[in-house]
Amino acid sequence: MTVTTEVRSRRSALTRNKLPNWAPWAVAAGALVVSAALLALAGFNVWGWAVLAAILFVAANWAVSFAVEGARKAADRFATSLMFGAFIVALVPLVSVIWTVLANGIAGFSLDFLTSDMQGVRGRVDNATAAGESPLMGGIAHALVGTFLITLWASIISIPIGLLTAIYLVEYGQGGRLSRAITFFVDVMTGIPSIVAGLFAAGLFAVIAGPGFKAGIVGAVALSVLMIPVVVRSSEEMLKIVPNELREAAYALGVRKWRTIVKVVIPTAISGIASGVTIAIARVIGETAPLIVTAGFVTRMNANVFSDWMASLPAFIYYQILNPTSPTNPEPSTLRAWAAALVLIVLVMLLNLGARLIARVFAPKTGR
Amino acid sequence: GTTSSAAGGTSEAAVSGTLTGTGASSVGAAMVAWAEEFAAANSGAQVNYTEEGSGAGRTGLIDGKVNFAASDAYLTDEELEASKATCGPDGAFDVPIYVSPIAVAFNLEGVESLNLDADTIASIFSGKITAWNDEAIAALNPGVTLPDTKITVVHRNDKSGTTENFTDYLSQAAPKVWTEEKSGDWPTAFAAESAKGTSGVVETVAKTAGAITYADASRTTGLGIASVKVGEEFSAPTAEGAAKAADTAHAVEGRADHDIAFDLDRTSTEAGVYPVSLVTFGLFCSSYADQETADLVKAFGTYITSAAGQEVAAADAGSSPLSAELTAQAAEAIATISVK
Amino acid sequence: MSKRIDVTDLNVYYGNFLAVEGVNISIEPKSVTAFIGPSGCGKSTFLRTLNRMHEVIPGARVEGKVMLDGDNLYGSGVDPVTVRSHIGMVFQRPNPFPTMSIRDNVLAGIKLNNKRISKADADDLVESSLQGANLWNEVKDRLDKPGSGLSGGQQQRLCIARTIAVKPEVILMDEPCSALDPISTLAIEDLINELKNDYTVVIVTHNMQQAARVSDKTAFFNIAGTGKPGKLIEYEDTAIIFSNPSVKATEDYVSGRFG
Amino acid sequence: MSKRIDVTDLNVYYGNFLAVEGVNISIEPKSVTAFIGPSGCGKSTFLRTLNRMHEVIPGARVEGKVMLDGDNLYGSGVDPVTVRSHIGMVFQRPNPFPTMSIRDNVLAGIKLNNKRISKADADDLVESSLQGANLWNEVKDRLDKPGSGLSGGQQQRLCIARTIAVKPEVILMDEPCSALDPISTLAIEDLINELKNDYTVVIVTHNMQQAARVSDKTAFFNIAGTGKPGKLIEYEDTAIIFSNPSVKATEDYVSGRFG
Amino acid sequence: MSSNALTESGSAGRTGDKIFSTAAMAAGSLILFVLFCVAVFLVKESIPALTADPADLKGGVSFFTHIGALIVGTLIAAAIALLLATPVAVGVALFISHYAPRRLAQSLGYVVDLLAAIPSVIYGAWGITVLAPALVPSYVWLSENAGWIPIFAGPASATGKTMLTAGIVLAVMIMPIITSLSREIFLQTPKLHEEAALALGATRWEMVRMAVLPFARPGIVSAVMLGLGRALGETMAIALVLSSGPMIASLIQSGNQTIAAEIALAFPESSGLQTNALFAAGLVLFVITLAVNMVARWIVARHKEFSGAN
Ligand SMILES: Nc1ncnc2c1ncn2[C@@H]1O[C@H](COP(=O)(O)OP(=O)(O)OP(=O)(O)O)[C@@H](O)[C@H]1O
Ligand SMILES: Nc1ncnc2c1ncn2[C@@H]1O[C@H](COP(=O)(O)OP(=O)(O)OP(=O)(O)O)[C@@H](O)[C@H]1O
Ligand SMILES: [Mg+2]
Ligand SMILES: [Mg+2]
Ligand SMILES: O=P([O-])([O-])[O-]
Repeated sequence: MTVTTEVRSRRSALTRNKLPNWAPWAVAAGALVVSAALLALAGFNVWGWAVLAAILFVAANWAVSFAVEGARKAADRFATSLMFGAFIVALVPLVSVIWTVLANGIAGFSLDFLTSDMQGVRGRVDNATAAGESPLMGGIAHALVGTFLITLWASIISIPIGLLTAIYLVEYGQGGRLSRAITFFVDVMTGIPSIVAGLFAAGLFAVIAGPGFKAGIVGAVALSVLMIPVVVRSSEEMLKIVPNELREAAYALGVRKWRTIVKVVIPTAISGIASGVTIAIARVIGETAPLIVTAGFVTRMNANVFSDWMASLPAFIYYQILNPTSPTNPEPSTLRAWAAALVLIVLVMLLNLGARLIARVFAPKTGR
Repeated sequence: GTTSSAAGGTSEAAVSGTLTGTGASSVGAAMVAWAEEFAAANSGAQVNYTEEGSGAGRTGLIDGKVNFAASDAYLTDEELEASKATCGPDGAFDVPIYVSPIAVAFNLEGVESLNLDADTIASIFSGKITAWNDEAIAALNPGVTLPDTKITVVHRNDKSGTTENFTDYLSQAAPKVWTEEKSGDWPTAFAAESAKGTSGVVETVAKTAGAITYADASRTTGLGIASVKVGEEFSAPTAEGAAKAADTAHAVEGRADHDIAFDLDRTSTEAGVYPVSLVTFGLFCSSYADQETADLVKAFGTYITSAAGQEVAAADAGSSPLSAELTAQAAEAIATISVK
Repeated sequence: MSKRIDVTDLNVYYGNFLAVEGVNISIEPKSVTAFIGPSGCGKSTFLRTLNRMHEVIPGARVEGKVMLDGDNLYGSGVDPVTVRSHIGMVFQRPNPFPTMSIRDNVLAGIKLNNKRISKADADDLVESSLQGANLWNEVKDRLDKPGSGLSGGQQQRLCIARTIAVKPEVILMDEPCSALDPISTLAIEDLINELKNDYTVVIVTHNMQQAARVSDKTAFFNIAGTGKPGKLIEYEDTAIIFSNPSVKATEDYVSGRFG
Repeated sequence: MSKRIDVTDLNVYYGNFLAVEGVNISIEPKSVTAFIGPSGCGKSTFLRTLNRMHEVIPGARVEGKVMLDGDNLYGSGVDPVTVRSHIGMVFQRPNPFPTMSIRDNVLAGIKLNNKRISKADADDLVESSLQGANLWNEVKDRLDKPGSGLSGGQQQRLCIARTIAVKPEVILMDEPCSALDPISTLAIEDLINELKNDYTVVIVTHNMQQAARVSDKTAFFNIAGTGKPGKLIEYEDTAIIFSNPSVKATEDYVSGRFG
Repeated sequence: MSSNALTESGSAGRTGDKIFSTAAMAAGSLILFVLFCVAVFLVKESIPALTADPADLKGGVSFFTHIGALIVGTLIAAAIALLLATPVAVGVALFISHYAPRRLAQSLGYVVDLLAAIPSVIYGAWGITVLAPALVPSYVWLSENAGWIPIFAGPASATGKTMLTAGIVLAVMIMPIITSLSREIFLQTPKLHEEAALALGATRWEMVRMAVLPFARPGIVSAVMLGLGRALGETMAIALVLSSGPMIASLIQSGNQTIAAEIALAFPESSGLQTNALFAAGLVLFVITLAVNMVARWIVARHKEFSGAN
């Protein structure tokens, strides 16, 4: 029924102006060698080598491709190198920070550290630890609980408000005056320094609950001020890119607008919203200053956000670094601070994972 | 934690309730130990303290946000006046609770101690002396081999009680060189490298060869320490020297009897005094709204200024215990606290 | 179940652009009406005004009256949601819900409105609707797979099934068969014929044979030139439109090479 | 400019699902080939393998050979970008770039290779391409407006204009006229006839009259049942397919009510 | 026509819509209200400083003289952070959405999000202990080889705690914010448009430029604005990392200060009028954010007609 053409041995017209697959590797090897040689003249150092080789590689890769494959392909290769480069550049601080935290904190990490608070831990205790007479005492149970509860409450306040506002902006506002005002001021809100947010929340509760009222909930309100704009902005962007035809499809079925939003629009955008919320939480979970002026700081466990002072992980880290329990022997405090930082990072990591799972359940389905 | 029978000092029965305080970070470590001891001796009593800074402490007490405060500077006259709204007609008052020497600390390979006088210190910190082998330093330190390392001055970038005390010393003891007034902010004219908090400056000095800073002496372990010329001798930053500086201070004029506000004598020539010291005052109201709070404040205030309390602070936080005389004065002052 | 639609002096705007002008038309219950006309003449636009979908587009608005059995769709106090639950619509471009399975897509009108329905009833409804849209055989084994993995024609039929599942009184279809092969087209036309027994059906079509085959009455829209509004030129029994139209433009259009 | 395409033993998969199986076909240069067949039989899928658009879908893959003038599209070292710049495509669903003006939409492909095209040349090209797609008159006054404010049919013609503007050697069209009215359809068919003088054209269509009118050869695809792969049933001169097909299924299909 | 078949049945089901839209509007209004309260709070607290006799304020200069340098410092820090973070963040987002192998992409996104999880105190500590010392040699090199450019004028800081270092730390902090939002938007680019570009023979990069970036442009702007807000308002990292001081052009010497860091550094030990002056600084920051955002919104609004999705 059909005629198959014989396979010719000449070079295919489709591959004529194409570099072989091994070309980038050869260029990379060349870049490494040349940059090593150049640096050998000026004094060798590994970072310099990596940076120089990377620059050489990107340039040479572009040049070779330009000569053989033409400007477009060269631009494509150049862009690809830049994307990979960007990612590697982003990894450098990440790896460095994580490594710093791990290297400094892992020694302080133990089950005890997670389950005990700082009651009874004072200068002489740390002095004994520093002298090698006792193991590292104290832990972060109280701060972990504090951070968890305060962040939870901040989320309980911010996520509905933020999401509803985003919904208002995208679905109801329609460029009206109110929606433009909100859009604009939400941006302004992102620039409020955290300490100002803390002082504002403290001032607010001074009016409501009397001067000097400090509790987890005050901290949660302060964090909400910081968190809401991130939730609004990211959700708004994600809702905006939900195709209108999906809304129209639902409307045409006689579905109410709010149900359309809840059951069609939000599920379609959920993965982005979840990412945004995670980022918002991550943004505030590490805040120190606003919590100290709103929730106070204590060494013992308190699980009631509505009364009494509460510790939090970042405040714990901050004080352990800046004002060690034993001024003469700060090492145990430093160790606790880094270990606490490690725990905080793991906490956000788990949160991130949770958000992704939620997103996956609702996200648009693909495939057969 | 360990308990001390002396905690809660006074003969009265154990008190209970929650006491809140805020203020200077210098007393942070001591406060942790005091709160522990106090709670152990008075079951049902607990003390919350945040290190929000001296200014926040003074404002907090005046605004009635806390029961007591700690501050590296005593209340000003205006603040005293303002405090009458919350603290009753006699207003608030100051009691020294924590004394510590400020060490001039440096990082110079092979040199663990140096002798410096006020003018030289001022010249170094104002940038007039830029190398370690400067003649002025060498003259004060015969027999010490000084490298020609560049001096990197490191000061606080946050507003700080330590800075205020240190610049107070320089402006009084070396007025010719140090032409700026005392201030909690490092004078812009002499700006150099800076870092946040005592840990910040100590850390930066520890990492930078040739660096020098000033910091609470309890925090400078591992760095080279300067002895300061007082009269004809050189004083090292010791507990005794600081305590003695507090003893020889001038009382602030025009204050009530129970207000133990004083200014250290920075130009003292008395042997054994270490004039570059820092005093943190406890700030209390002269009257409180209810008996329970008044009792609680009294008990806690008495305890921390007692010999036992001062010992605890010395052991846990490395401070200099108040002299017996000051302790007694403090006890008397705190005893005047009443209910509105 | 079926209702009549009377349109009086309808002008349709996109912002300031008048897209369709001065339409007067009466659509009989239990009949099939076809809209024909060149591309861009405003068929889709006008169709969307019949169930107030037009106003969903920002800046879009309508002047005039559309009466559904004597009730003005655009009367004050009228809830567009109520209108749309009476008047269903199939769009020109298939738009299944990407987050839902094929089954849920069919049940969307019910589930999204939180109406309770037993599993058995739901199964029956899914099957009958998909049968009606001639899609059942192709998807019965993968009802739980997402609707986005279907071919273009399958997606369009899924959208038809979704619309008939809610049993509206009037069904508007914007070129329902344009993406369909002859077999599915036949099935849809059969479906339209069946629907007409109970419902009022309006379809937009480019296929004049289709219009001739399925509709009782035909409306011809035309546009004088670019930037001008579309207008209803002639509205008559289908037989007349295709055999003996009274307007010259209609005759030209329907007697084009593609009869 | 025109090239021939030879397909050997092509299997097309979506993940593990074999959508099209064992296709062998030779498409002559300077000819028009039509693909017909029921919905879901894999016409679009197969068409997309001819310019390596298929692999854009996650998990999608191909086995077998597609030779363009003797060069295997799927040979190692072949850059799909090169393939696609030789073989253009119009999709089943119109997809103009919403962020570009109508003019920029038409020039999108050209600007890739020829960044510094003179304004005059660009204007000429825009006009001729839009003329070719029978859209010029409707949009000549709003070339700087976004392409998304067009009617469905206008969008489709815009996409056709965009594709012919780059003058590829082979043009694949997936139901290019399904959203078009008869007038535009006629214009597009004329265009196809013209294109055939220089290019190889492959179209997918549901409209058998259209296949009969424009194509030289016709390929009939069919599917045995749901979940089964689509297959090429018969490939012959169009005249033969429509008058005297050798396979029974072809005959059944083309002699359906919609001839 | 007071009531008909269409109005009657409508009223009941409408309450849901009413409640929802009211809730949405209330939420939006609440935000405005909170912000209004914040503004009132700031104004109220700052009035004494704005009207005060310069002699009573820091350095004996009027508030406005004092704040000038801080404004410049704040803008420098934010500009460095944005200039460094935006290209990298968008690059990373594109890498994850369109370049990385599909299977890896998810985990890679996760990895970058981790950067957001690190508390600012830790960034500060990392900045002083790791980054600043590591940068000292580069600063020395810059001052020796590019010292004629004012921003690289020597002598380079011995501690590395300079504006450039602080800006880099800020960039690292805001990068995950920009990346995360941009990535989600890139992922939502309609396949139809990507395919349209590819079918025209576009390379991957050309496809990104034709279909992805235009679609995501407003989203990227929003993401950058979020990052900018963070950069403008960040306190702890700058307070810890920057060896602050008077205004100076060189970015590799110690000096400069940002408003937010100044507030955090001075607030604890301040009282009375000094505190008011800090609130006034907060108010100024508020106004700066307002102005910067106005410019950004204006730029976005200019291209509204061609906006992405619908
Ligand atoms: N969203 C919109 N904004 C502005 N103008 C629009 C919009 N949609 C359509 N138009 C314009 O309104 C007119 C009528 O468009 P409509 O979609 O109703 O045409 P149609 O008759 O359905 O055409 P087709 O048969 O091609 O689908 C056209 O000129 C079109 O460009
Ligand atoms: N993205 C996809 N993922 C999985 N399966 C798909 C996908 N697209 C299409 N299919 C399946 O592949 C088969 C062939 O689909 P294709 O779109 O090629 O059909 P078609 O012949 O073009 O039909 P139509 O005429 O309706 O457009 C169908 O069973 C369809 O469900
Ligand atoms: Mg239409
Ligand atoms: Mg198809
Ligand atoms: O005790 P400080 O105020 O110097 O931190």
